[in-house]
Amino acid sequence: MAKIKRILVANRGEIAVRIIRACRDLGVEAVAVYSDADREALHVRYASRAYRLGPAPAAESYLRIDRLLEVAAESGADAVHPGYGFLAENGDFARAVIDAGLTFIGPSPDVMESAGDKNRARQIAVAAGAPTVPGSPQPVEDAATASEIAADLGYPVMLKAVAGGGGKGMRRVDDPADIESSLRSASSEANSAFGDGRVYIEKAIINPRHVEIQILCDEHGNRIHLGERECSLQRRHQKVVEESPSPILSDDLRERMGVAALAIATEAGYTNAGTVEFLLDEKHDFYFIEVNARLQVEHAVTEMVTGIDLVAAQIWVAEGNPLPWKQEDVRLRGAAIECRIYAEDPANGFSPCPGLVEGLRVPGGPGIRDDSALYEGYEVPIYYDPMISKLVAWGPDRQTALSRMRRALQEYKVVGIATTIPLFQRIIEDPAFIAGDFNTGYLDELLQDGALGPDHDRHAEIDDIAAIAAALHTFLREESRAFQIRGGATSAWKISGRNSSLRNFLP
Amino acid sequence: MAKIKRILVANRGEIAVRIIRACRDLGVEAVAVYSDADREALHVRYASRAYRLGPAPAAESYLRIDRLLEVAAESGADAVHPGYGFLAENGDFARAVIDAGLTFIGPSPDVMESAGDKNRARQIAVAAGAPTVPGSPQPVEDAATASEIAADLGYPVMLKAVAGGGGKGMRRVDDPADIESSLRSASSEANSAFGDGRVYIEKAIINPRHVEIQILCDEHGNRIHLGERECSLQRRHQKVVEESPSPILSDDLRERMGVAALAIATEAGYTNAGTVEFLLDEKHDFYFIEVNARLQVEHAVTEMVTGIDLVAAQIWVAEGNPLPWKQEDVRLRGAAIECRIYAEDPANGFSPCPGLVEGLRVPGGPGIRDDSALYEGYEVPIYYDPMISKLVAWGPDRQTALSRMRRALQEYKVVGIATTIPLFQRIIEDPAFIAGDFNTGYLDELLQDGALGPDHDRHAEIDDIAAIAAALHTFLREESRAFQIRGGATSAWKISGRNSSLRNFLP
Amino acid sequence: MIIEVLLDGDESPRRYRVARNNGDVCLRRLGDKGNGANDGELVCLDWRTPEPRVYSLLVGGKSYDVHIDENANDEEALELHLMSRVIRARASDARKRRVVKEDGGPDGPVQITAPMPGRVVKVLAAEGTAVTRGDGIIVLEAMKMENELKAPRDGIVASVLVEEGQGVEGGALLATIE
Amino acid sequence: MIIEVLLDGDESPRRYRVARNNGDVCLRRLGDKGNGANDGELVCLDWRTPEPRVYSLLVGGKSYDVHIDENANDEEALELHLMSRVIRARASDARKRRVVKEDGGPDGPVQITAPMPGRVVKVLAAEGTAVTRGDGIIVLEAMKMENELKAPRDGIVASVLVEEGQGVEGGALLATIE
Repeated sequence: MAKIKRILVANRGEIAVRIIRACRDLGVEAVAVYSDADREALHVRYASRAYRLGPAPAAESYLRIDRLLEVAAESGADAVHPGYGFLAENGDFARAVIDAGLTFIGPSPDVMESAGDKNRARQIAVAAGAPTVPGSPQPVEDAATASEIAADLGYPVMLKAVAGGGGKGMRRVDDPADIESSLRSASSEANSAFGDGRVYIEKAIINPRHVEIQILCDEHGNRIHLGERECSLQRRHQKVVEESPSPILSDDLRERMGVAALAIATEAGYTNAGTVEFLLDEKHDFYFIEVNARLQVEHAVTEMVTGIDLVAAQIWVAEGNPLPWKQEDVRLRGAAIECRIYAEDPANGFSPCPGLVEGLRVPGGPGIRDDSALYEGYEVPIYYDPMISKLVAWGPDRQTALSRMRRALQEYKVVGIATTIPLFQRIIEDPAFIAGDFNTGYLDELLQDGALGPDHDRHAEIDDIAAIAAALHTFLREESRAFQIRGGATSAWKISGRNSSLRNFLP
Repeated sequence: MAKIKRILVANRGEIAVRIIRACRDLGVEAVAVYSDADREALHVRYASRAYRLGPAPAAESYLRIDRLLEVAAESGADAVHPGYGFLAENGDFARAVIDAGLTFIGPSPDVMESAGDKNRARQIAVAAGAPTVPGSPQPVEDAATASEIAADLGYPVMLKAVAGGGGKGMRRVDDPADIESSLRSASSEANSAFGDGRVYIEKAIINPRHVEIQILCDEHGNRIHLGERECSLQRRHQKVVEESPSPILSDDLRERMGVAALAIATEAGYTNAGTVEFLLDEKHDFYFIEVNARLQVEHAVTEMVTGIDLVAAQIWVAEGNPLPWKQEDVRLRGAAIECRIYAEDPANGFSPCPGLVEGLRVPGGPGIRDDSALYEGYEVPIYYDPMISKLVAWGPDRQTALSRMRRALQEYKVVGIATTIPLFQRIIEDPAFIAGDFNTGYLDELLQDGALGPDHDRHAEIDDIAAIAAALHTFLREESRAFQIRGGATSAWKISGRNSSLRNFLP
Repeated sequence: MIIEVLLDGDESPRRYRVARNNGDVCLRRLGDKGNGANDGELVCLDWRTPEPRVYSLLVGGKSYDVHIDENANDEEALELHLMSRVIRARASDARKRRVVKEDGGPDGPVQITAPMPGRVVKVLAAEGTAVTRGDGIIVLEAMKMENELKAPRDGIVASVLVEEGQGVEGGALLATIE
Repeated sequence: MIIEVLLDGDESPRRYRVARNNGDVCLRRLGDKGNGANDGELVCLDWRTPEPRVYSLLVGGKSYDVHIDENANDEEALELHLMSRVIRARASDARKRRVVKEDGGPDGPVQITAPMPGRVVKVLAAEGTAVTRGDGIIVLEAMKMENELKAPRDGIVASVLVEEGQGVEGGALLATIE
């Protein structure tokens, strides 16, 4: 295969910016696409070329395979990177790209579809000898069969939608008496969410951790893994904070999970970058759950500890080149942690907060990486996923990485829209998190306990300063209103402030 | 010695911010100091505590040892970090800090003063068996002696001020006939610059590279080096771009230079972090030039390749702890490069450009670190060194580090003041620089060749777009002036722009 | 000017007398009864606004960077970010606040509005329902997520102006609580 | 409107006819003689100003982020940053420019002013000296550095208003060239 010269980035937001940066680093041209909501977005401005797809709704723009192929042809692109989300795991899209004579930067469409089919993926894992969660690999149709299987597995069990994801159509059943009603409600929910009511049964893993292995495979049969990512911090089955390495994995366990992941990749004929996800139970036994046949949001933590640029590696492999690393070349240095910053208000049920970024101060200094699509003056649109930035901190050890993240979160100022930064500030001070003592239920429990509520961990000094600042702010607002100072309140306040450069304590 | 709890950072700007970040990462309180020009500076805002020193001029604020000690006492600091510049290499200051019962984060005052005395430092290097530039270790008084020494060394020779630095009182002499006049003028220049007209003679090293070794020594006799920094890119003897590793050092040469640097450190009884500077000639023979007894501006490139936080290490060692690393633990990964961004206009003879930062977009993504003191709304004061940011790029190899730096420079937008970013954009595209083929004369030659002039490397596409953008800008300004649109021209332009979301080519 | 500040989670407001003093802004915390007894120390603040909505305060040698957001619909409702904490508060000119109260201000009817364009997925509380603060009133789907709009205080749902399945604009009035 | 743009390093200006066309801004490059012959293609620009002084342009499918700084003392003197290059240019409304010229504009006297507060270290060209563009006129020390202020065009030094060693304010008039 020939060297890739021009890549159409079939995505938007921070991941499009991430891929465009890799293109620039490699001297490859990047072609951006945009909806009408994204004309001023950073990915349009940082790309070499940019083409409009259509109106703002994703169905009329970022999900339109026909328009993407038209743009690929018009722009002279020779490859397509799908990012994550949108069409990243859509076999039809990958196939259409390949049929148009272009390189699809990802696994083959067939492998992608196998990975996307829970049953098929499970069969591959079993064939590869990887441990899977005990349970039926087939959908169950009736309550009697379900009862029988559940009794064999032993309660608690999980009901899961065959077509599912994101927690929809998922039920944990603790009591045999509930199996029939749970099956009915899970199937009904799955049907309305995915148009496919089929459900299967697995043994419930108690208090599991979510640990995944990053793999990288070329088209010549070379496969390596890049260690694990600990992704147990989830809110409603969505990852929120990820880190590498996991605070609890031994070298031996990492090795065994890596070997299992690569065996699955071999069995599947996997190429390019991918992730094999596992649950880890309290005894540190691990169970395969699924393969993500694409780049993942949390890829940056792996990049920080391995020094390997995963997007550059994806492009390299897609060109047909052999991997330049053997397994023994992959060395983990230090620890990295990522916070997914969303335009959501954690104090208000995580409701999305699109809008204008009126002020922005980005953290910097040692160990900090900000993968964002923000700039001052950017308007976060209402149409898409509200993730606006991935903040990553690296340190020579986990404790330093956490300290640096704490510092960076404090430096980060996004004015004009609410973000989930306060959530991370809370998490990063939680003793259980600091100790690495958590599982996939940890965060939902923390939030239920009012972790972000007004009564959490009151601090007299902070309260005093907050009250003084609120009084000052209110005084200045009322004063400027009274004076009707020309030129806006802010500049008048600034002038007022300049008069008080000496701190005095008057009687 | 006890654990340090509260550090007074006796500096300002980006290095004060850098040290405060290290304090936060370590859970140590940072006390900032500020002059009247710096009340709103980032180092004041990021510190736990902040105290005013005095009026804006450094002599009345950052150089006032008495005020610094008062603030140290008032704030309850138990240690002082001097940063670089100001009092960082002032033995009296270090001594005063220690006499006040505080920990000085740096080498002992005596060692600092030995390092600062060129003659003494040279004697130490000779005693340590390190190669020095051939020449007289003593000042020469009369022309006859000078002629004799120069003839022995062989021309060309360098005359250097004993008290000197920054190129003042320095003369290269190629012809024996010029020795007398050069001695007179060098001595006179040295006298007016430093109040000390003493001059000594060295053999001139032809087309040298400037390569320095970072060392780290504890108080228990343990000493390691952290590899080299290539600092040959200098404008008028001031470093501008630094990288690690040097593009031309072999492992063997690195080892030999490291051993020489540590021998000097041992001879000097050096503690804490320091830098041993060498010249490297065309045959790759190296010659000791001086020891910098402090943290250096370019320390971040070493941090990126070794993973070691030098400021944290300084604090650790200052507490009396033994170094946690042995030499074999220091492994260089990849390559890092730093650009020192100044508020100077490279198109206008590098004249300083203080003023208001009206807009700021900081680069991000893989491998980028920004150590800056900027924020949108910050006013760069006229009173101090105009360095405002150190931009660092890391990559798994030098080529990738350079690509990432090129990308980051393009992303970096500082609106309102001129910066030296265009200079770096020029350097990073220069074939000799990319090939690693340069010496300390390279940059001055490049600038003499009109590297930043209007005729450099014209590019039809860029010219076309520039002309169109200039025409658009002028049209919009004149139009808005004609319409007298309320609310300011910019917002009116923005509205106009939104009407033209489709690109049309009309007849 | 007397400023009352009620921190979220506190029982009663803090009261400050704030005034200019030769250009400085100085404040004194008042006793709860406002009769001058139990008054705090007079503090003249060293403050700047280096960035929009950000105050740099130096108090007793300590440096604080405080970012204050006002609620777009209610300037007295503040969200303060400092020292990695978020503090919500209500702050008002005490005299002004009394006037508002008489007009039927904060204790009067409360409107539930759509924070952004979306679709009403569910109405959780019909007209006439008694609700307590924090109860869900309406579920709105926007940005691919369901958002539960909650009662900001105890009361009775006086009106529900939308139906399930209905699309609404950002800012649209959805329900009122009295 | 006819806009003339002279890129630094070019011999002669480029000329554009720029106009609104149904809200769009469209432009056409004119031949050097401005008689309509040799005119370029009409281009309706897809442009935005996402940040102050930054234009996002899409031209022929290509994306350009152009940051334009105006000289504080001379709005026609532009510095354009794009694609890692800096291009200096003069751009003006052609009609307006002719008027200015008759008034003794760009070709008239030029003032050398202090870009910031500092101290005059050296006067390099005395009154009456013939200078060519780029010749040093005055050396100003500020921010610990010496800065050579240069002649912006050929001419004669008509006046020097400062002496060596004198301190000056930012913006102070130091010399004129005619």
